[in-house]
Amino acid sequence: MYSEKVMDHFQHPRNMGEIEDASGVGTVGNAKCGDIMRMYLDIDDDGIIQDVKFKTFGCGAAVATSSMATELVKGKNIQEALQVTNKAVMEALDGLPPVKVHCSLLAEEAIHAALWDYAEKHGIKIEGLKKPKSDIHEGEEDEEEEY
Amino acid sequence: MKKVIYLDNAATTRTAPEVVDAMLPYFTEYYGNASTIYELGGSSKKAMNEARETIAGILGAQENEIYFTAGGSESDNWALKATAEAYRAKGNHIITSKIEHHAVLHTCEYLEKNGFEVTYVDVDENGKIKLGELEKAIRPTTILISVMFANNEIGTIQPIREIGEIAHKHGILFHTDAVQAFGQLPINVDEYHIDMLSASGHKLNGPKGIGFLYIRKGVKIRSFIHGGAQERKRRAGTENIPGIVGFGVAAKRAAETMQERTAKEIALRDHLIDRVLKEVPYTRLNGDRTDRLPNNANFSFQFIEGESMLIMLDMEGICGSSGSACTSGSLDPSHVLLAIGLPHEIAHGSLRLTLSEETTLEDIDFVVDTIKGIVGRLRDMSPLYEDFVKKQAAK
Amino acid sequence: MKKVIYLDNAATTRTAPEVVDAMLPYFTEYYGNASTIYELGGSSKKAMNEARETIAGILGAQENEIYFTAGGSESDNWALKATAEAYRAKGNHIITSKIEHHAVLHTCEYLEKNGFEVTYVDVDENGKIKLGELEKAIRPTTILISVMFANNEIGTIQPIREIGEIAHKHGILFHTDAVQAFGQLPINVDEYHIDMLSASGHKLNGPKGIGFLYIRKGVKIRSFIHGGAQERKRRAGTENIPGIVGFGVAAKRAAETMQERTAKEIALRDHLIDRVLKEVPYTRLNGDRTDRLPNNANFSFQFIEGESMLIMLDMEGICGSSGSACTSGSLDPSHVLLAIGLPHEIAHGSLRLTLSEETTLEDIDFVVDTIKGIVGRLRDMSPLYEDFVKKQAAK
Ligand SMILES: Cc1ncc(COP(=O)(O)O)c(C=O)c1O
Ligand SMILES: Cc1ncc(COP(=O)(O)O)c(C=O)c1O
Ligand code: FES
Ligand code: FES
Repeated sequence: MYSEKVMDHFQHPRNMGEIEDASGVGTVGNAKCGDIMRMYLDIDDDGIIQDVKFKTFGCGAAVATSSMATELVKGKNIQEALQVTNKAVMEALDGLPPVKVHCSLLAEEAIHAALWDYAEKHGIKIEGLKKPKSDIHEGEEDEEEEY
Repeated sequence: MKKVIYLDNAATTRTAPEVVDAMLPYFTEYYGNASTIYELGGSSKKAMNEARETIAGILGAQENEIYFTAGGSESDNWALKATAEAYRAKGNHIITSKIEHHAVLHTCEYLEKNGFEVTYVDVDENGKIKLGELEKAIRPTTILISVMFANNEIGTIQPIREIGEIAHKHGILFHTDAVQAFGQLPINVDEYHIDMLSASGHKLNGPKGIGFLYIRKGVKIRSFIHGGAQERKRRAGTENIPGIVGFGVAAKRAAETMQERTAKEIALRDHLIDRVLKEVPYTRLNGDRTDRLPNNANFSFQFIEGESMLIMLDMEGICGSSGSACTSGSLDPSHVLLAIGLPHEIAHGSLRLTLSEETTLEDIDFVVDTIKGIVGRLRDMSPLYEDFVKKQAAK
Repeated sequence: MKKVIYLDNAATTRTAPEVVDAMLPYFTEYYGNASTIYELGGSSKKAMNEARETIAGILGAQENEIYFTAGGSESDNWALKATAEAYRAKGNHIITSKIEHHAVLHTCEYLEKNGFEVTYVDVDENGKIKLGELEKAIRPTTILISVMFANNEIGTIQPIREIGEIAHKHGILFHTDAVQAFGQLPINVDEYHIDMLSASGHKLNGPKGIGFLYIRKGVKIRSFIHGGAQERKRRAGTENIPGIVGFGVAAKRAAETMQERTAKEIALRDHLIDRVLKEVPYTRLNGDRTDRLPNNANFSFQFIEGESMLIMLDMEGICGSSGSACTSGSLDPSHVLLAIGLPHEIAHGSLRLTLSEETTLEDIDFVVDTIKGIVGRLRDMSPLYEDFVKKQAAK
């Protein structure tokens, strides 16, 4: 069902854990399936993401997308991190089954939530970042057409 | 190849080698159509009637009350839709439970869209139907009560005899989905006041794609699949002779070994349940502790999610299943686990393990040890567990 | 054992040994439920998808337009009932032919009892549908045309492309029962403007109890069997993996050998027809002489009755079938033979012989010789023949 890359990230999740006194922490839940993801960011004074960790309560796809998302944002600056969309994460994982597309949104939203938290804590405004919802509803996979 | 420990026998079972052996001649040798008059067809017909007799015997039914179908889902659809149609003049109300299989629930929803009214009776925290509520739900227009014999997820066995008595006291037909129970529990259609009963071959080491509907003589439902005159004109379609023969052999086998086999399964199941509840913290058993299918164990592990657990178990060669939203097509967690009162996030972390006659004590011990490791790893990864631990520490 | 010459391949066929071999591992080894996530289920799913691809490829269809069922009858019931339901808002009129299989005809009768109107279009003396009559039958409320690809009794092949064109010209859905044609004739759903197509495994050396319904993308019929999310939520029930795998292999085999096999069958069939018509007096061929299934021969022998003939043939090891009342459950002679204009007593004396790839020239010659003897003996026994002879003599 899952690609080899997904399975690899599921079996060996990268950057799993917590960061104490993180610069930004974001927790988002997927209203569609009830799964939850938390992202910790450690951002230096130049705005570079020095470290990132995640925790996920969710399916195989949720775990793998969190893991891949952390790899994609690590070492990037904030604007670059904002470009890490769920699509980018999915592509990096060689795709997800259609019913699992919504899972990848958790990763994107969790990054955004952590960045928002960072911005609030530091009293700055990040260009192009909207306040994340705590519940994600979009990302409906291609349902069987309702004939 | 890695050893596989298959603990998903409620989903489907391994077809027993002797069942396959019994089927084989009917593919290439006695392949005749059972409705023909030449000898080649005669062999098919004879084999089919033997299977019918076997199954009728097990249920205390008559041969001509057993109608072969393509499986449990067709049997359920047939029983409900055709009864609804046949008895519409009498009334348009049906009673069922909240924890039925989708083959019953979705059929009921279909009937609701077509002018029928359906009451979905509650179950208690162990998954037992509330008999008082059931009886109160009866109206003058009630034509059918359909309650499953035993639940496929949590294994709870329903008080079928009592339900049958209530139904018949009120002159209402009683259908039971016995897909999980047939071959696992003793069933007698007269003692239990059953008018219709669904079963499926592949749940008892028989082949897939074959089932039956028991219809008590006198119940006036007609065809669901129209066409040829097979199955006493009630179910059209060239008979699946190898499937029927295989189902017959599987049923016979299941009935003959039932006592010994289920005693063994119960002992292993109880060992599994005891060890898991003792050794894995924040865990609950779902379903009734004693009135449960001999081979069923169903746990909820707090703070973790079922699909991840299943994939990790699979990597260790263990096949199980989950009521987690993430594993089903629907994204909603199991309606059964919600009906027994579990909150969403706990329903999410559920694991069903269903044993077979081939399961050993070593298997079970290996499974428990593996579960302990996996649950630990997943909790380390879980933001919910992190919150919980921090809250505990703050106290 | 006496040699058996099996010439009832339109009723059912011998499951090819390589089909059985392909099925075997899915009973005892890869027995997992295809809807699960562990690896054991993955093998099942892969095998199922392969079969689906094969079949879609043969029809020029998409994989996700093939839905597995339990056989031709279920496919026909599904196509008709679910279309009727889904398009009821558009209209309540259905057009079919007088010579459809009972799986279509009895379903139409059922629909008539439920508020639908059905026109049964006539066929000519060769069993071809009258296209002019078909087109004239179309009303603004017509939602479906259902005409079989080729007839199971007399073998006549319908002008499917023309029917499809008429249907689509009027914006009407077109279903064809291709149970006899699939694997015997080249079919392309786009070229023939087919929206739904029924087929059954056991007619092409595949297993019994498995079929499919092709449903063109965009056709909005829903489930017939409600329940689990199998077959893209359109057909519930644990997938019959061995059956599906067997069907896939049989379909592939039938498609690959089609040209050579049917050329051989046509030659033998024509030899059979020529000899019988030449050597047995007062005999007619039923069905179209050229637009007929490669393996079908159907004769009416005047003055004699079909069942007696079948029993005598069986005693010589020959399996055939008859449109005689006495052999069916119904006591009415074949509706197909009546529709092509045969009087009752001639329809009675009909014999259908349907060849397979295993049939040899020696078989055919032996069969013709045997028929000659049997027809002679039965005519000696027949009061109708006596009357006829006396009348002739009186002239
Ligand atoms: C033309 C036709 N349609 C439908 C059917 C029904 O198929 P099945 O018996 O596989 O249900 C048959 C054969 O019995 C047939 O010949
Ligand atoms: C209780 C129950 N009812 C009905 C079914 C449907 O049976 P089948 O999949 O054979 O159609 C199942 C199993 O899937 C079941 O467990
Ligand atoms: S995040 Fe719940 S299904 Fe994947
Ligand atoms: S005389 Fe026996 S059925 Fe015709």
